[in-house]
Amino acid sequence: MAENDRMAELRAAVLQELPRLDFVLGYARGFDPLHATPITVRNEKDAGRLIFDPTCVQNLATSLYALRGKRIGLVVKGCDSRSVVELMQEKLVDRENLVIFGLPCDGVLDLAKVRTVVDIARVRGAEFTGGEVRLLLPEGEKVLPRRDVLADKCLRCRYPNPLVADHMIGEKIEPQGAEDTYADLDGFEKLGMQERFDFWKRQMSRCIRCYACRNACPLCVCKHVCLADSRDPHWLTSEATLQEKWLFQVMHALHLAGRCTECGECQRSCPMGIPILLLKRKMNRELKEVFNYEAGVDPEAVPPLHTFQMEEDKIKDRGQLW
Amino acid sequence: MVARFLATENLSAQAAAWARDYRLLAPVREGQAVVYRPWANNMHPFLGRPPTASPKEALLPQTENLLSFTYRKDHEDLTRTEVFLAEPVPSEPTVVLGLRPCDARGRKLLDRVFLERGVVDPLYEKRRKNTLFITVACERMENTCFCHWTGGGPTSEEGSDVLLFAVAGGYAAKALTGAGEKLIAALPEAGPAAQEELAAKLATPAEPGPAPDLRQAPQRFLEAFDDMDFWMDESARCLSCGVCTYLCPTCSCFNITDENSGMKGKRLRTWDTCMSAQYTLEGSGHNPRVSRAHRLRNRVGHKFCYHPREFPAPGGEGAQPEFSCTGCGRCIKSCPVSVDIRRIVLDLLEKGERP
Amino acid sequence: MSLNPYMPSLATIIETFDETPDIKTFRVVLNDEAAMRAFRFEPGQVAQLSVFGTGESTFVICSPPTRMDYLQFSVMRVGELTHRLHTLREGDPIGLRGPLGNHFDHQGMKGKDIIFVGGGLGLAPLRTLLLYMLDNRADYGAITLIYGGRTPEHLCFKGELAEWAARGDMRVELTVDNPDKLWSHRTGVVPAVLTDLGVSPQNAVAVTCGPPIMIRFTIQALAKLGFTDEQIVTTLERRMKCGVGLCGRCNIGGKFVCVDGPVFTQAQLKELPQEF
Amino acid sequence: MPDMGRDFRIIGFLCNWCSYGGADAAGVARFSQPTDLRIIRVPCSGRVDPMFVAKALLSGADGVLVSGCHPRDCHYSEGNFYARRRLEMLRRFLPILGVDEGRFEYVWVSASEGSRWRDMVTKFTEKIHDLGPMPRMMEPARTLCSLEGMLGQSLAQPDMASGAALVLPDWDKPAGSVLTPADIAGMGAEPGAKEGGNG
Repeated sequence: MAENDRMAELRAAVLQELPRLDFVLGYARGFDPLHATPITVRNEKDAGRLIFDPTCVQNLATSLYALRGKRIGLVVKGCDSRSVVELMQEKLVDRENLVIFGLPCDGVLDLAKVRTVVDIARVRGAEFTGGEVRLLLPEGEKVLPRRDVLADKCLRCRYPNPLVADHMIGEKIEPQGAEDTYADLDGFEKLGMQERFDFWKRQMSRCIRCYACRNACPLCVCKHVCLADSRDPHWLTSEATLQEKWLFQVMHALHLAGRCTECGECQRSCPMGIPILLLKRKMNRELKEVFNYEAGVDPEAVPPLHTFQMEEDKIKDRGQLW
Repeated sequence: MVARFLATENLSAQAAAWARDYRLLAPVREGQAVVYRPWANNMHPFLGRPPTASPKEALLPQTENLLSFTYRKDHEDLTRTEVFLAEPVPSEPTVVLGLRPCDARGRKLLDRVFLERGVVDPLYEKRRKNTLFITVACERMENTCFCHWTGGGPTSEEGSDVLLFAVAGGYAAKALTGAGEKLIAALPEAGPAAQEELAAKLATPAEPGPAPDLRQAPQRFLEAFDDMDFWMDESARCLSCGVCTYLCPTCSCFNITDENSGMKGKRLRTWDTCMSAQYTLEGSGHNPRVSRAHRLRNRVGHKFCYHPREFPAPGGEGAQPEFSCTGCGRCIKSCPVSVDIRRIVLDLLEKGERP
Repeated sequence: MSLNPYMPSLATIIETFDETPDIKTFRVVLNDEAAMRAFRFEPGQVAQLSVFGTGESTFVICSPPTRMDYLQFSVMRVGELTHRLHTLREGDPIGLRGPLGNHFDHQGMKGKDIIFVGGGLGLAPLRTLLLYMLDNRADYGAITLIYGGRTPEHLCFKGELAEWAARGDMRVELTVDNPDKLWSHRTGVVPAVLTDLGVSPQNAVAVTCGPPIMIRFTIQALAKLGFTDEQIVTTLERRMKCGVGLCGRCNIGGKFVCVDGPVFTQAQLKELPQEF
Repeated sequence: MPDMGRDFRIIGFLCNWCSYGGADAAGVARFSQPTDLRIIRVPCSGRVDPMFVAKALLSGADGVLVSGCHPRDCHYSEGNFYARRRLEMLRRFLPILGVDEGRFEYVWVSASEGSRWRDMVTKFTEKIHDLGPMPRMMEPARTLCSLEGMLGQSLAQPDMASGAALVLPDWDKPAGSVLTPADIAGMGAEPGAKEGGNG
């Protein structure tokens, strides 16, 4: 029931704000019980379609920059709010044209994980209660421990409550995750250099250059004037070779240095399942170590690569090393 | 025609045998994806799920060489150059294993573009003649599948050379063309049990369920063409990425670009996507499809209006038209934001019925 | 010649000259003399010019099929390829693929009065038809050219404009938005001149080409003068790549500008989904 | 100068005001230096986009050396301060790509430090020779890497990463059967995937 109350509260808040807005971006049920899809809410009927549950994986802040100039409302989870904060830090969003409906979130599904235990195409219904995910299949109900199918980012989530919101809908949630241990990175870095290189070679050989990773990224604001598509300068050729595919991923990671909030949309959007978030996590780990900085947490903070100190605490003078 | 039998444990060996005579593209599992790979030793073909991408790559590679050029300086006058052109090398005979009936039907729709509409594309034509499809019939529909909406079905034979049906212990292989027959000639005949199972499967094919009447779709699309609010709402979630078009078995748009280094270079044909703003961006800066709404409208329109209005309905006048969509559902399944082209088409039909 | 429709014929630039600060004219011949002699096209057809290493782009062949010493193209410097093209000189090699697309229905225009309405580089496709008609002058009725540009400097084919005006068998009306001190012709936009002249639709065809905004107002002005949609002919522009109806991008509804166009009557355009 | 065998390809991005002058000074003084380095002059080390380095390394260079004015000596006052932060992050980032961080270095050399420049170039070149040629994307993979158990669960490929049991609606196997990582290894180049796991 509490869930119904929360949706009622969200709808009421949306309807209250709608007269001042062009529309509200929220979630509705997608083509099956495990998929949500973003919708534009313009009226009461649309508002009736709003949902919020662990299938609401998309980061709606991705549309913010393209919708600049419009007055819109945005439904955000804790992690999504970090993208909004980062956009505010970079002055890429007009806060006064934006009404944020913040929903504390206790984790979203990673369908890749669900897929390893059930064939998601056969799921007829899904219910999310406490620590469980109950899936209705033709042969009966299948109950999964929630932690087993949550996205990795949720397992280490320290910001379940939106950091900016005009309407906070529902009870705040205690963060589950402790400090990020980067166990995945540690695991990967046990590999030698050549093995790592070969790992990426194999992964990137699946890439189809659809640029879903780029277009799903809330901070890739260049979109169709991206350097990847530019003929002058000609960073990338149009050949579908590993070289070009790989250089794009490197470019994406470098252009997100100090900006990426690890919403994970790049990796989630990849139709070929290439683990590209790892690259961004590496950069973030190093940024944390050198600058004790985390992107998208403080709207007033200056991103570390936009500034400098005359004497850097943690950067050694390379010339003296050898 | 006698059905042949391919035992599961012989699948790799048989694939290796095909790979001796052809370039074999076989589906393998890699992480969450099932991808076509050129055959290599120790590969395990995986036929358990439809491959993540369509087999279009076999007929229309993501990039291919249209021509090569070389500049040569005139030694008498170094400001003068001459240019020499070379044609691309012809394609090698290819077998694609493990595609689905919807993918095989895609071949027919690609033929429409590259062979039948006007100018014949010689590169496609050569590949088309050189490529054989060993298709796996579907046992069941996924919730993104809608092949039966667009004239196909889980066991549709259109476009395939060999159709494999899962039976106990392996596959019953049915040749559909002469070339397909040669491919499976070395396989043993299916035993009585397998024959029986195949007969039963053919007699009672997987029931895809009812399909909506899409005969009005082209007309409804044109009626809704100028309703930008409708398209804006349908496309607001769209990221303008290329997932839908690159995975699609029928999307065939391409770009042509020159890549050169020094005095040499290539003119390449590369898959392009109508979802990208650059697709129609003119040199002057004018763009006839400036928003996501315009671009999504074009994709839906091409598949459900422009193509069916250009080609006759297979069932004759008044029958369901031929859509440029085989209902494989990849654009739905892999869309990061779950844009559902079925929903858009149904919305068009519903919209048309409202007074 | 290759059967590969993507394979250009090698050609050489034999002459270039500036029309305006950003428009240059190129005269081109095919390297293969026999192919050049055998080259046939109709007024209004286009060709793809290649600068190998940069790319390919579509331009109307603005010389008429009645004058085959060379093929002429007038190119405005806007994008990557046209920038590169503008750096080329006499003797430089290029590629040429064509003729492509449809053409003006000059047969159907026989015996009629022809009104050409052009703006800026929009005169290029009109020029090929105009010259064709002048070379077959007896076949056509009265010919009028109404041509405008931003300033006198921005008018193309200036030398020819004077020649045509001096001919006794056609009428030339020039106009600019911003005249200079030496300007002796009209001032104002092209559609206004059209209305001023009160051109009669009686047994006439209007052929118009220019910037999209000019075309739009010209068509409105023509309609007011009583021209039917079938009497108004225009040409369209789209981003094109293959030029043979395969690559997909230049579609307007089910029509491809590169094969079904670039020449359309207003009646045909009205049949298409409105996506310009 | 030691003989280091064949030349490698090393790209140097040198700022116009200090390091290019330093390299010039080394040349004028006729110091003997390795010949692997190809110098590209940039207005300031702050001009060096980390992508320059990445593109060079991925397109054929075996090493990249960036050199600018000493901190506080930048001709544009602040360029090298920004460069320092960017290049340091790049240096720390490269290993995740499988590129040894030793292949990239950034140093500060003034116009008067000809002999220091010579030392830098010599040491860096020796280091690149020690590392050998940079691996190339276009070459076939050199290692057979077992992915099983090596990666955390987090790579959105739980089946690959943890070797966890994978139940698939799979006709290759009877319903409900378990697919092992060996089934998944897929590409021919990966016979190293171990059997079993916790499946």
